[in-house]
Amino acid sequence: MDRSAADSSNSRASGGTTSTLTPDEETLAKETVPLRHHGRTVAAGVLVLLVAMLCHSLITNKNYEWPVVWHYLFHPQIMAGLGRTLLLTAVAMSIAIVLGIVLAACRLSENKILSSVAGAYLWFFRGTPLLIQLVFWYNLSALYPRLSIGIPFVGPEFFGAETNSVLTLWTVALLGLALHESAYMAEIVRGGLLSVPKHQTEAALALGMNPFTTFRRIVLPQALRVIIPPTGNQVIGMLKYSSLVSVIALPDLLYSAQMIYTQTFETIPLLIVVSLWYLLCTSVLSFVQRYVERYYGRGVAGMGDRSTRRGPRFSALRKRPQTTLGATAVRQEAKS
Amino acid sequence: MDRSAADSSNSRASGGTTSTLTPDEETLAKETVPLRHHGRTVAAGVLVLLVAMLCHSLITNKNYEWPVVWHYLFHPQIMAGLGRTLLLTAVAMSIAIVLGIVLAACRLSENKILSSVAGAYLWFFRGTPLLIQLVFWYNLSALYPRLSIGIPFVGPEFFGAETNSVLTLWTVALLGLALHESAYMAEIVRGGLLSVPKHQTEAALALGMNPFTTFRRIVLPQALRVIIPPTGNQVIGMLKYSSLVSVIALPDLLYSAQMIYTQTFETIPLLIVVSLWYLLCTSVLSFVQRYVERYYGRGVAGMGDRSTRRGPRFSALRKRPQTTLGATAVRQEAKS
Amino acid sequence: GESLNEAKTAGSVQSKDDGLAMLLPKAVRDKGTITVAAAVYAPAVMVPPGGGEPTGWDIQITRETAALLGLKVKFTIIPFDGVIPGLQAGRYDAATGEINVTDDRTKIVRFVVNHVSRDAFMVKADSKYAKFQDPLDACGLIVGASLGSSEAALANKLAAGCDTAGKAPLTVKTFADQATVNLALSQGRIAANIASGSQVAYSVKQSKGKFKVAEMGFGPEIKTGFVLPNNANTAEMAKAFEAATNKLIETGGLQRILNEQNLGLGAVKKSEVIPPVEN
Amino acid sequence: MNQDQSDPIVKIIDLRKSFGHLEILKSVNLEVRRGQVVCVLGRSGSGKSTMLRCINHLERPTSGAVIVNGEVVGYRVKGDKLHELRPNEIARQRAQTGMVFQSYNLFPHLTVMENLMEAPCRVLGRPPAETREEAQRLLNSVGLSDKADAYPSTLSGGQQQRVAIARALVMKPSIMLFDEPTSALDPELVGEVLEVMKSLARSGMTMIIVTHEIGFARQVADEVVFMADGCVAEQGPPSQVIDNPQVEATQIFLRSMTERRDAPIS
Amino acid sequence: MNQDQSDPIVKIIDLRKSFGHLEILKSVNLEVRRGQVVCVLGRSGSGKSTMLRCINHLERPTSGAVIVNGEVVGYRVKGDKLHELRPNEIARQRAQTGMVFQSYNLFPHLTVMENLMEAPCRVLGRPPAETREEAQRLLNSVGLSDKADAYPSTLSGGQQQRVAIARALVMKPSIMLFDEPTSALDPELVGEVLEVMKSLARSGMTMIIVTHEIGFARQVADEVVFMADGCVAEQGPPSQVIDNPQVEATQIFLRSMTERRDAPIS
Ligand SMILES: Nc1ncnc2c1ncn2[C@@H]1O[C@H](COP(=O)(O)OP(=O)(O)OP(=O)(O)O)[C@@H](O)[C@H]1O
Ligand SMILES: Nc1ncnc2c1ncn2[C@@H]1O[C@H](COP(=O)(O)OP(=O)(O)OP(=O)(O)O)[C@@H](O)[C@H]1O
Ligand SMILES: [Mg+2]
Ligand SMILES: [Mg+2]
Repeated sequence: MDRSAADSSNSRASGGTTSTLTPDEETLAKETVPLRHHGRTVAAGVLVLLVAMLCHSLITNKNYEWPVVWHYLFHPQIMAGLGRTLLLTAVAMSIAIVLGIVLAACRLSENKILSSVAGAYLWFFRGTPLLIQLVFWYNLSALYPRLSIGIPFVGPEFFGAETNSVLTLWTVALLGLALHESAYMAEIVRGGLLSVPKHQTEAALALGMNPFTTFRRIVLPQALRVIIPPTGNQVIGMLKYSSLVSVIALPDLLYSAQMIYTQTFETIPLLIVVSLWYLLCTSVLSFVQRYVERYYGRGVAGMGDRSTRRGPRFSALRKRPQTTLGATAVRQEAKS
Repeated sequence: MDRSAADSSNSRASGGTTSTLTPDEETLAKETVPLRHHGRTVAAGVLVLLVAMLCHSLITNKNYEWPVVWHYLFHPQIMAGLGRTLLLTAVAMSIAIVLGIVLAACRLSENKILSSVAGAYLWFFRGTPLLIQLVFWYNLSALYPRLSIGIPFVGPEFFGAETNSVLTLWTVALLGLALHESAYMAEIVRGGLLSVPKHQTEAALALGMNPFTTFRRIVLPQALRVIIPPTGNQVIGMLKYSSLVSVIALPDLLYSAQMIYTQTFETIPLLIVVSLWYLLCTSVLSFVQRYVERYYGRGVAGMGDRSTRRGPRFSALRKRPQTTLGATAVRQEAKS
Repeated sequence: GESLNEAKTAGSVQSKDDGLAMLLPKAVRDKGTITVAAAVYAPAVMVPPGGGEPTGWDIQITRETAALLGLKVKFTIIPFDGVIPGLQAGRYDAATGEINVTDDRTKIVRFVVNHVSRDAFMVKADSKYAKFQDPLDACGLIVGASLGSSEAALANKLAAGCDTAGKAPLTVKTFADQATVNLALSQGRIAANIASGSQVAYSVKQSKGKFKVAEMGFGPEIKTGFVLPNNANTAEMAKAFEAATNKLIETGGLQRILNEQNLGLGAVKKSEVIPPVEN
Repeated sequence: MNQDQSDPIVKIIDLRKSFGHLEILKSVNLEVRRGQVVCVLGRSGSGKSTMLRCINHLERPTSGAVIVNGEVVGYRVKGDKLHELRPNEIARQRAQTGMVFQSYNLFPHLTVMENLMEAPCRVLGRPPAETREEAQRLLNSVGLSDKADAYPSTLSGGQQQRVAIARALVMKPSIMLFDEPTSALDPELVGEVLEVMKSLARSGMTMIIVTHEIGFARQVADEVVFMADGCVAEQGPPSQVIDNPQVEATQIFLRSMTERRDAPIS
Repeated sequence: MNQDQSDPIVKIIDLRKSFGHLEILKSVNLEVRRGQVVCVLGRSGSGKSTMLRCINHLERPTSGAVIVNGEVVGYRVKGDKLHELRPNEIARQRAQTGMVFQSYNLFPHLTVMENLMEAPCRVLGRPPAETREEAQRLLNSVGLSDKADAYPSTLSGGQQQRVAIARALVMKPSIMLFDEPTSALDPELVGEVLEVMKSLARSGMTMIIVTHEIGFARQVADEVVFMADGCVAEQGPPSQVIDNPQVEATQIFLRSMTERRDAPIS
């Protein structure tokens, strides 16, 4: 049937179509042949070929120097670097998360001063490269040889110390990474808090919960569902960007390898060693991230395509995840 | 009224409360005094003091060497570096966006091979530090001295060239930045495409649009609303992380400054110069980002707190933003 | 720094020696230009703040040697730790910049020696150290060097020496460039820096009295030179540059350059190729 | 209304549809004649929407077929096999059926006029000037003459749904499918949408309407289909299915619908 | 029902509320006696929800006051000024009023039982064992005895709303506020929620219900309040306000509500 017929079909019965209107049921019970997507098939073929070539050359190309890779893979200097990288990532990220929550709270505060100082902080720390920030903190004593706490401008010093004795190498590295990262975390936390519908807060308040309990028991757990995925990405990012601490001569994973290959010139094999470790760490982290995301996504029906229905639909057979520790505690008390 | 009274209020009338039940209307017309938040006020005060101290020391501390900062601020070498940084960011980001869309399409494809090769790509490029990737590309000729196109494993070479003549400094920098970034962009694009409700696709298909038109006219414009904010962040990130190309000696903004202070040892003032330029660029980009976000957010009522109502509410007085170029074109055709 | 503005011999004062030029591989001779990598390492390699061609004594030696062979030089300034990997990757035809001859390096590249230097310590002006007579004198200190330099390796050797001698441990910090080393020293994050004597002299001059030289009494004389990657051309190239360097020495050009830019220090009597070319 | 034309415009033959192992439609057979208004009732989950979506191939049937305007929807009969059509051909078939969804599904990034002009201009290649006139005429007829330049989010639910109807009509479809067009609306806004649908029925449009509005079904339907568990449980004129249902499932359903609201009023 | 107790439990005095320059409530006065069931009708935007939300201080009145159980809600009278209470004191006041929202607002990350136990255990410090028994008893009474460990997203709308009612009741409030409790529900599911509310009314609970269900209001209300434009336009027993409205706004509203659905049925 062509278009002109469709256009006029409201006003007149189109003749002669009756014969095709009832094909015998046999025809319609016949096998159906799905459409083939030739473009996709060809693209996939080319890709498979390329991957095969890559694998082939990985094995046969002598320049990869696999024996050297193997020799350094568990080298104590590399292991020590890996340890430092992991420690840096864990500690700096923890500080950054706490700072980020505080900054997000300030940014969302009704107090204009708090909110704009937090805004300026975010602007500055997101606006300059981490590398520069690290160099800056490391060289703070060039600007301020002595740090002290006292009454500003006039008063006596209550406590003071040499800048360098306060800002040790690790302090600088952690401070630099954490302050920079906290600016990003603040934005993530803020987004998470704003994502919890105001209705939830109202329902909790209406039940007589005070604002703090409401935040801790109702808003935060739900915000975490939104906060966790980007935080996972930040952790992975931190793992990698923490390698910038090499600028202040803290030998993390990458820098340990650089210290070796700048002397032995086995650049490629050592970069492969480092890459393998980074890939392992990021894969493990991604795995943990997915697990944690699932945990915090509990109780949320993820059927995006039916989301505009008025009432949420019975979502059948959702695996019941573990409860929160807090909630479990309540239940156990209840049983005792 | 205490709690026990509240508990039993269903069953008995509590006596003697009638006198307080009707305070004269005069009382209730009295001025209301809002609650004061002392904690916040103190915090704000301390912050203001700290900011004042910081400003004071910025001006009075000789170690900042402001005359040197001023001397280098518009120094031709710094300007050239800034230009290269901007060029790198713009070109690498453009390539990354295009690659990211292709990767996202592959990742979402029903073809298992395409989707898993794309997955492996993302895994690899997100899992290793940019620094390593840059060094790798830079040293690719140590692995493959000659690049050629031909029939793999057996056939003749159709086209071939020295690796180093193909991978010039700029090629390496752009390739490294773009490939790394494309992995992140792919995830962003994927998230954006998935955020458009399936309903929208169905409505377009039901109107007789083919899948391509549906994608281009209905899904993509709506996905952009979700894609743009994180892409803006990526651009800002790229601006800063592009400074890693200094490892392959491409004199971007930071490296240009480093070349100067390696000889003159005026490290701190030159880092300040660089920071100022980065801050300026990121501020401008943030401003542009906010503008573009507003543009793509058109037609979306942003009243999060009333979002669970059945029908969207009349959102009064929304400023009517400019239409898309495409849509405007339709309208102009219609008028002609 | 004002010393940078004293325009050094920017162009070459040598003219082509056809006999020497015939020693070059034909491909190189026909091309007429070589790409040479160098890291900023004042005063051997410096870049004028306004941009333009690099200067420094090792740059000038390279330029004049190449001129004798009829070659033009295109310099590429890169970080020090990228110089030798860059040669390995075939990105450059040669490298220069007070690069020390070490065992690790001679395994993968070939040197044409044109200069000798001594390492020295640099300390703060108010430091109690004036001279390090014995390798164990530095034990207990934090010592800085730049990444990938032979001085970093030397510092590590000293640290190992302190350990075996049961002395207080020597800590080594390696930084990406000399500027960062100097900054760390000026703030007391490191107690001493090991670098080549000429680099130390230059830094001391730049520091306007903040730093001083502490001589290294035990350090050997270290050969430095023009570096060539190992490939099909290496043998011929090395021979040609050895001959050209010898001519530069004979004509007094080498001493003149060092007089102008390195307080006259470090000239060799005769060039050599390390490792030597067979036949 | 117009029951005089008697050739079936939609014919559903032994339609089955499963999602994974779950069989949602179990052999549905139905004929709709030109100009007929068919209302589909049934409780939530009985497969009403799924059946409607099979009619324009938004769902691919597991077996059986839907024939619209004499063409098998989504397939070409070739030899002894049904070959799936290419996306462009399916799109051409879909352009003949208008569909209105529960959640309006207007395109939020386009104005009302752009919503209406997008498909006719891009799919049918109609001249914009003419389409714009046609669209404005349709907007007038659904009572929204002044909303052409508004964005959907600034409209009430009832207004959005009326735009959605106009958007489907501007394609000049030969049949209109409605999937609970009023159940996402504030009670006050239901009336205005039903009014538009009534006048559409009066104009002779063939319509299949999934709805919970029993009163409306009684008023406009030529035929009422009651679905239960993926089958057509009862079918006939409203006077039979609504007022005198034979099947128990229908009786229970209608009782639950009328009891609550209407008992205390009458 | 229980109209014998005559001391007002809620008293709204000259309540005004503006959002920015928009005055939503313009001097509302209302008294609700203990055990009374008050239904509030009015068209969308007339300020029904805003009034309800002022009763438990979810909105801060612009002027005027709400007195619940003899206490000014949200303020302390001190000298000649009204001092705002601290958050903890407001929370204590709110614990005396239960509220049920249109969109249920169950906590999605907690199971049904956890939803019920959260507030009594944390706010009132009730012993968990006892609370759990009480909560289970309430779940039984709303017909959801087997759903204690389900997550809200696995429940139907009607079930969720019944849980929301139980969650409010477990706090033993002296008054219950309902804001269109059934208007987000599928038509089939409305009945079960109204049934729970009816039995709550029979048990003597004081209730203020904003609703569009006219039939229900007629059945259970002691008093019907019709709001228009931020004022109480008409007030009285259902027999008067619903069946014999005096004010024109009420007449128009009721006509629009009944015409559409009920005419063709009766
Ligand atoms: N894409 C899908 N994947 C899996 N199950 C689906 C899908 N679409 C629908 N279903 C299931 O098929 C059943 C019938 O759905 P359908 O939407 O056709 O019912 P309905 O009669 O329209 O109900 P309602 O009145 O709620 O719209 C439901 O149980 C639903 O969960
Ligand atoms: N937080 C707010 N900020 C600004 N305007 C508001 C706010 N809350 C409500 N309004 C406006 O106040 C008016 C009355 O709202 P309210 O929700 O009280 O009406 P309602 O009678 O409950 O209507 P409905 O039946 O739609 O729920 C509306 O026009 C609404 O847009
Ligand atoms: Mg449906
Ligand atoms: Mg309301």
